[in-house]
Amino acid sequence: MTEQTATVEIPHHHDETGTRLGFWLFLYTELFLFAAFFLIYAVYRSNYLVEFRTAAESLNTGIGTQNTIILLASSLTMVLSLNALKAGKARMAKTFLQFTITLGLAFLVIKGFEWGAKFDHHLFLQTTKGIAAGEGSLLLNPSAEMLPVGQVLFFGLYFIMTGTHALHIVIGLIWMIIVYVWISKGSINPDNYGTLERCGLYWHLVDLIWIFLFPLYYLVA
Amino acid sequence: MNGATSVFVSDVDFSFWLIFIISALCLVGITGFVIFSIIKYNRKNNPEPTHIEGHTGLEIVWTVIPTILVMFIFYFGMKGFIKMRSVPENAMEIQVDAGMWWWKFTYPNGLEQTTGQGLTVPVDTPIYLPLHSVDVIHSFYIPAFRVKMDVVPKAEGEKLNYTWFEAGKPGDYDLFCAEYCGLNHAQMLSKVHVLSQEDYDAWFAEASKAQAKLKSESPGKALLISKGCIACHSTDGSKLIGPSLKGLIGKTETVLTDGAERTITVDDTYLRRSLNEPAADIVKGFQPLMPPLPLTPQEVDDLIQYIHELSEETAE
Amino acid sequence: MEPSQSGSYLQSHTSSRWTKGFMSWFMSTDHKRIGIMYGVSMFSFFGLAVLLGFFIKLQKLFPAASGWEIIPPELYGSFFTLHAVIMIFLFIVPGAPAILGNFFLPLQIGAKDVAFPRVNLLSYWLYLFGAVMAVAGIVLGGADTGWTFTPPYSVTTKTISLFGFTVDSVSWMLVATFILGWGTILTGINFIVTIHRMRAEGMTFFKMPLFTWSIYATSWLQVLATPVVGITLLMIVIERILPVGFFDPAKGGDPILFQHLFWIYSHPAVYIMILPSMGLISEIIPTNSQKSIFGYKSIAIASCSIAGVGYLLWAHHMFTTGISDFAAILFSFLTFLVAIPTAIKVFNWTATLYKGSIVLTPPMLFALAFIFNFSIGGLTGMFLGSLSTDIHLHDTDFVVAHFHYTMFGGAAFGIIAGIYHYFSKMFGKMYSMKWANRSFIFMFIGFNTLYFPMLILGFFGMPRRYHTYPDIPVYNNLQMLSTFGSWILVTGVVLVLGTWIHGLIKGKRTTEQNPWNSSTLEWQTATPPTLFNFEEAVVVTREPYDYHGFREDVKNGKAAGVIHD
Amino acid sequence: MKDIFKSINVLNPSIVFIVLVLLTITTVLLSGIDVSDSTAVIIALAVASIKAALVLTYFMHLNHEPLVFKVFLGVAFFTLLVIFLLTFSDYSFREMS
Repeated sequence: MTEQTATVEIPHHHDETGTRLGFWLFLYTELFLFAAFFLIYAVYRSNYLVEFRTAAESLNTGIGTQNTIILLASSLTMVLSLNALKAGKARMAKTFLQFTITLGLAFLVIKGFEWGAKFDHHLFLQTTKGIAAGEGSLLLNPSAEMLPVGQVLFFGLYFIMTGTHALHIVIGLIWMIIVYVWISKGSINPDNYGTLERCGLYWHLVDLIWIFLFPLYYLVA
Repeated sequence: MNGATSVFVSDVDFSFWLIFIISALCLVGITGFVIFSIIKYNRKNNPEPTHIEGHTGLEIVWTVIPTILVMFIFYFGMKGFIKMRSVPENAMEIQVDAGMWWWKFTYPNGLEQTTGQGLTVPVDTPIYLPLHSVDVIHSFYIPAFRVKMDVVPKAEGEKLNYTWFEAGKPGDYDLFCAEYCGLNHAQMLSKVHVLSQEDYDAWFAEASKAQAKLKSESPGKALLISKGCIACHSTDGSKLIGPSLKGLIGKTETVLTDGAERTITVDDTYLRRSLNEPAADIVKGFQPLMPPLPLTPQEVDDLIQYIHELSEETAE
Repeated sequence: MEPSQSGSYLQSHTSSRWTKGFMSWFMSTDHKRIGIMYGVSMFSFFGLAVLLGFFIKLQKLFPAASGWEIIPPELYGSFFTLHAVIMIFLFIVPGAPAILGNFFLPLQIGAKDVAFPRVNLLSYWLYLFGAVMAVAGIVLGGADTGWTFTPPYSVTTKTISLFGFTVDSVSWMLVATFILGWGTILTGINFIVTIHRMRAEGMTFFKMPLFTWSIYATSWLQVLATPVVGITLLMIVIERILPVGFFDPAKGGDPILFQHLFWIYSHPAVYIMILPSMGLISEIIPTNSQKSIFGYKSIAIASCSIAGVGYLLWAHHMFTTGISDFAAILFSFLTFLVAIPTAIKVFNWTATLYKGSIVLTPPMLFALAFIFNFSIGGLTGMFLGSLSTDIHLHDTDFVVAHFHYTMFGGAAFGIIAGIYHYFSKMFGKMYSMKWANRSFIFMFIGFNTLYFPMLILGFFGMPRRYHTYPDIPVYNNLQMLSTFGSWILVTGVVLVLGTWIHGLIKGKRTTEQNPWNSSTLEWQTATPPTLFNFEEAVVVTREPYDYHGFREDVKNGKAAGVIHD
Repeated sequence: MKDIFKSINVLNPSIVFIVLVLLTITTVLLSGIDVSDSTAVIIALAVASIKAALVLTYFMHLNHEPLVFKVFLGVAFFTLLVIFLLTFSDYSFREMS
C-alpha cells in the first residue's frame, strides 16, 4: 500500500502514574475474574448450606492459617523490597525479593501437600466415580459411593478456586524471578523501579484474594 | 370466555398493542422529523445554520415523557406476567417431560402421551404443567396461548419450572421447543388438542384403556413409547437419529468401541450393554447421542423382548 | 531533540527493524496503523460471517415439507454459531473501538499515541490469534452451541475425531473466545488511561468530542465485564474436560447460574457494541448539519449512564428460564430505565438537524439510517423488556430481528458510516460518492426487507435457531420475503466493501485537511496524519461542536479552535 | 543499621503486618465460637474486609495515590456489589419445593 521513506524512533513516553493507573485497572479485571468464582460459591453455599459446612470441616484450618501468614509475610517483604530499592539499596531489595520468592514457594509446597492429601482421600476423584469420561453425566443417578451433591460442588469449587489462585502465585513467582534478574542487571534501579512496583501490586492482589478464600473455605465450617 | 385461545391472550396482546402504538408514534415522529429537516434545512435551501446549543426545557420534556410512558408499559407487562405465574388452586396437573427431541405428557392417572399424540386438554379448564427435562434445556412454547417456559434440568430436590394455561377455544394448536437443544431442535414439534369437556372425557377414558391394554400385552412397546425411544429409533426400518429397531436381532453391524472398529452380531448381550451403556458401542454411521437411561433390569428385559418381537415380524 | 515528523504515518513509522512491507505494519506500535490492521482483519471476518448468514437465510427459503435442504442440520448448528461468534466477538464488540477508536481517539484529544502503544499491538495480536482460532474451529468440527454456549447442552455436545485425534471443538471455540476477551480488556484499559492522562492542554472532560466520551464509557464496560464471561466460558471448558460440575444438575449445579454469569457480561456487551457507534453518529450529524449538537452534555452523560445502568439489566434475557418472579419484575423495571437515556440520545440527534444546513453525504445517509434502524431496534426492545410480551416473544425470530436492528442496523451501520466519514483522513484517498450512495440504498432496503418480516414472524411464534419450519402459510411467505431481503443486503455489503477497496486502489488522492468542514480536533491536522498526529503541541480553546466559533475562526484564517505553539 | 531501617521504612509496614497476623488469628479463634451460619460468615467477611483494606491502603500504597485511583476502586467495588445483590434477587426469592 505504501512506500516507506523514513523510520522514526518514538520518543520514550514516561508516565509512571498513568502506567500504574492502567495496572490497577488490570488488577480489577483479575478481581472480577475471581468474583465470578465467589459468586458461584455464594449461590451454591446458600443452596447447600449443610453440605458445605460438613465438607469444609475436612479442610485443615491449621494449614490454612499457616499459609495465610506465609502469604502476608511475603507481602511484607515485597513492600520492604520496593522501599529498599526506592532508597537506593538495590542489594537489600534483592534480598527481600529472595525472601518473597521463598515464601511464595513455601506456600505452594504446603498447598501441594494439602492437595495431595485430598487426592489420597479421593475427595476430588470420588466425584468422578461412575461417570465414565466422554459420556453425558446428566442422567446419572448419584451412586451410593458418591458424596452428597453439595459436597461434590464444594470440593469442585475448592480445587478450581485454589488452583486458579495457585496459578496466579506461579505467575507472580516467575515475574519476581525476572524482576530479580533485571535488578541484578541494573535495568530496574532506584530511578526506574516501576516494574518492581507493579510486580508488588500484583503480588498483593494475590494475597488479597487469599484473604477472602481463606475464611470462606477454612473457617466457616 | 371471550373467545380468545387462552386466558393470557388478552393481557399479552393488550401490552403488545400498547407498546406497538407508542412505538409506531415515536418512529413516525422521529422519521417524519428527519425527513422534514432533510428537505427544509437542506444546504441548498438553508446554507447558514442557526446556532442552537440545546434547550433545557425541551430536554426535560423528553426525559419525563418517556419515563412516564415506560412505567405504564412496565406496569401492564408485570400485570400479565403475575397472572402467568399464579396458578389457580383447582388446576389439573399434567406433568411435561422433555428430552432430545421428544415431549411426554403424563396425566394424573398415569396416562402418557407422546410427541406424536400431543397434549390433549379440556377447554376452559386451568392446566398446571410442571416441566421436567431429562437432559438439556428445552422450552415449552405454545404461541397461540402466549405460553412459554424453559424446561430446565434441575438438581435433586429443586422445584421444577412450571407454567399453566386455560384454553378458551377447541382446536389444534402448535407446540414448539423454543430453546436450541441440538440436531433435531426444529423437529421437536407437537400439538395441543383442545376438546370440549364431553369430547375430552370420552377421549380420556379411551386413551387410558388403550394404554393399560398395551402395557399388559406388550410392556416393551409401552416402554419404548414412554421413555421417548421412538423419537430416534423407528420400528419400521426407517433410519432416524439412531438405528431402526426392526429386524435387529441377528443382524451384523460394524461398531466403534473406544474408537476402534469391530464387527458384531446383534444378540441379547449386545442389546443389554447398549441399553445400559449407550456410548459403549456406536454403530457406524451414527453419532454417540443416546443418553444413558435409568432402566431397571426388568425394563431392559421387556425392551429386549419387544425388539425380538419386531425381528420376528420381519422374519414372517 | 524531536525526531523528524514530516510525512504521513503511511510513510514514516516507528519500528527501526522492520522498515518495509508487511512487517512494518505487523510490528508497528503506531495507533493509526494498528487501527487500520484491525479494520482489514475485522472486515475480512465480517465478510465471512455475512456469507454464513446468507446460507442460514437461504436454508429458510422453503419449509421442511418442500424437501428443501441447502445445508444439513449438523452444519446449520455450526453455521449460526460461527456466524454469531464472528459477528459478536470478532466484529461488533471490538469493532468501533478497535478500528476507529484506535485511529481517532488520540487524534480527538490531541495526543501523540495511546498510553501503552506496545500493549495496543499486543491486543491486536491477541485478537488475531483468537480470531483465527475461532474460525479454525469450524474446520475442526464446529460448535453447535450458539454464541451463548448454554450448558448443559454445551457440556454434552459432541467432540469429533479428526485424522485419529479427538478434537474438542467446543472447548476450542471457548478458549478462542477467552483469548479474544483479553484483547478487548487490554484495549479498554489502554483507552481509559489514554483519556485520563494524555488529553491535550485545554481539553477538559467536557471539551472532549462525543465519540471519545462513548469510547470512554465502552472501555469501562470492557474492563469490568469481560473477565466475568472469560472465566465463565473457561468453566465450561473445565466442566467438559475435568469431572467437576459447576452447572451440571446431576452434581447439584444450576444451569441457570451460568446464564446469570454469561449475561452479566453479555448484556453490558450490547452496550459495548452500540455506544461507540452512537458516538460516531454524534460526530457525523453535527458535521453534516454544520451545527452544534443539541444537548452536548446530556449526550455525554447519557453515554455514561447507559454504561452504568447497562450493568443492572442482564436477567431480562432470562425471564423464561424460571428465575424468581421477584427478580423478573425487578429486572424488567430496571430494563425500562435504560430506555430513558437511549431515548434522550435519539431525540437529541434529531433535534440537531433542526435549522441546520444539512448535506446528504454517504456517512450522513448511513447515520440517518442508523437513527431509523436503531429506533426500531430500541422500540422493539420495549416489547422484550415488558414481562408478559417477552414470555411470548422470547426465543423467537422477533428477538433475532430486534438485536439485528440494534447490532447491525445500529452498530454496524454506525461503523460503516464512521469509515465513510473518516476514509479520506485515514488513507488520504477518496472513494466514489456515486457508488457509496448506491451501496447505501442496497444496504438500507435489503436490511429492512430481511429483518422486518422477522419481527412479524416472531409475533406469530416462529422460534429461532430452527433449521427448518412447519408448513404454515404465514411462515412461508414471510420467510421467503426475508430471504429475498438477504440477497439485497448481501449485494449492499459487497458494494460497501467494493467501494472501499476501489477507493483505496483507484481513489483520488487528497490532502485536504477538513473536507466536511468539521469542527473537532481530529480534522485540524494533516491528511493523512503525520506520525505524531500533530505538527506542534496542541492547546484546545473551544467547545468541540462550536460550529459558530469554528466558522468565525475559518473566516479569520485561523485553524479552528486550536492554537499551535 | 538503624539508619538503613529508617531509610527504607521498615517500621510502618511491619506494624501493618503484625496487625494483619493478629487479625488472622482473631478470625480463626472467632470461627471456633458457635454462632449461626450467617453471623459466622458476616464476622469472617468483616475481618477479611478489614485485612483487605489494610493491604490496599498500606501495602498497595493507595493512601499515596491521586484521587482518581480511589474513584476507580470505588467503581469496581460498587459494580461487584451490584452483581452480587442482583444475582441474589433471583436466588433468595426462588420458590422452594
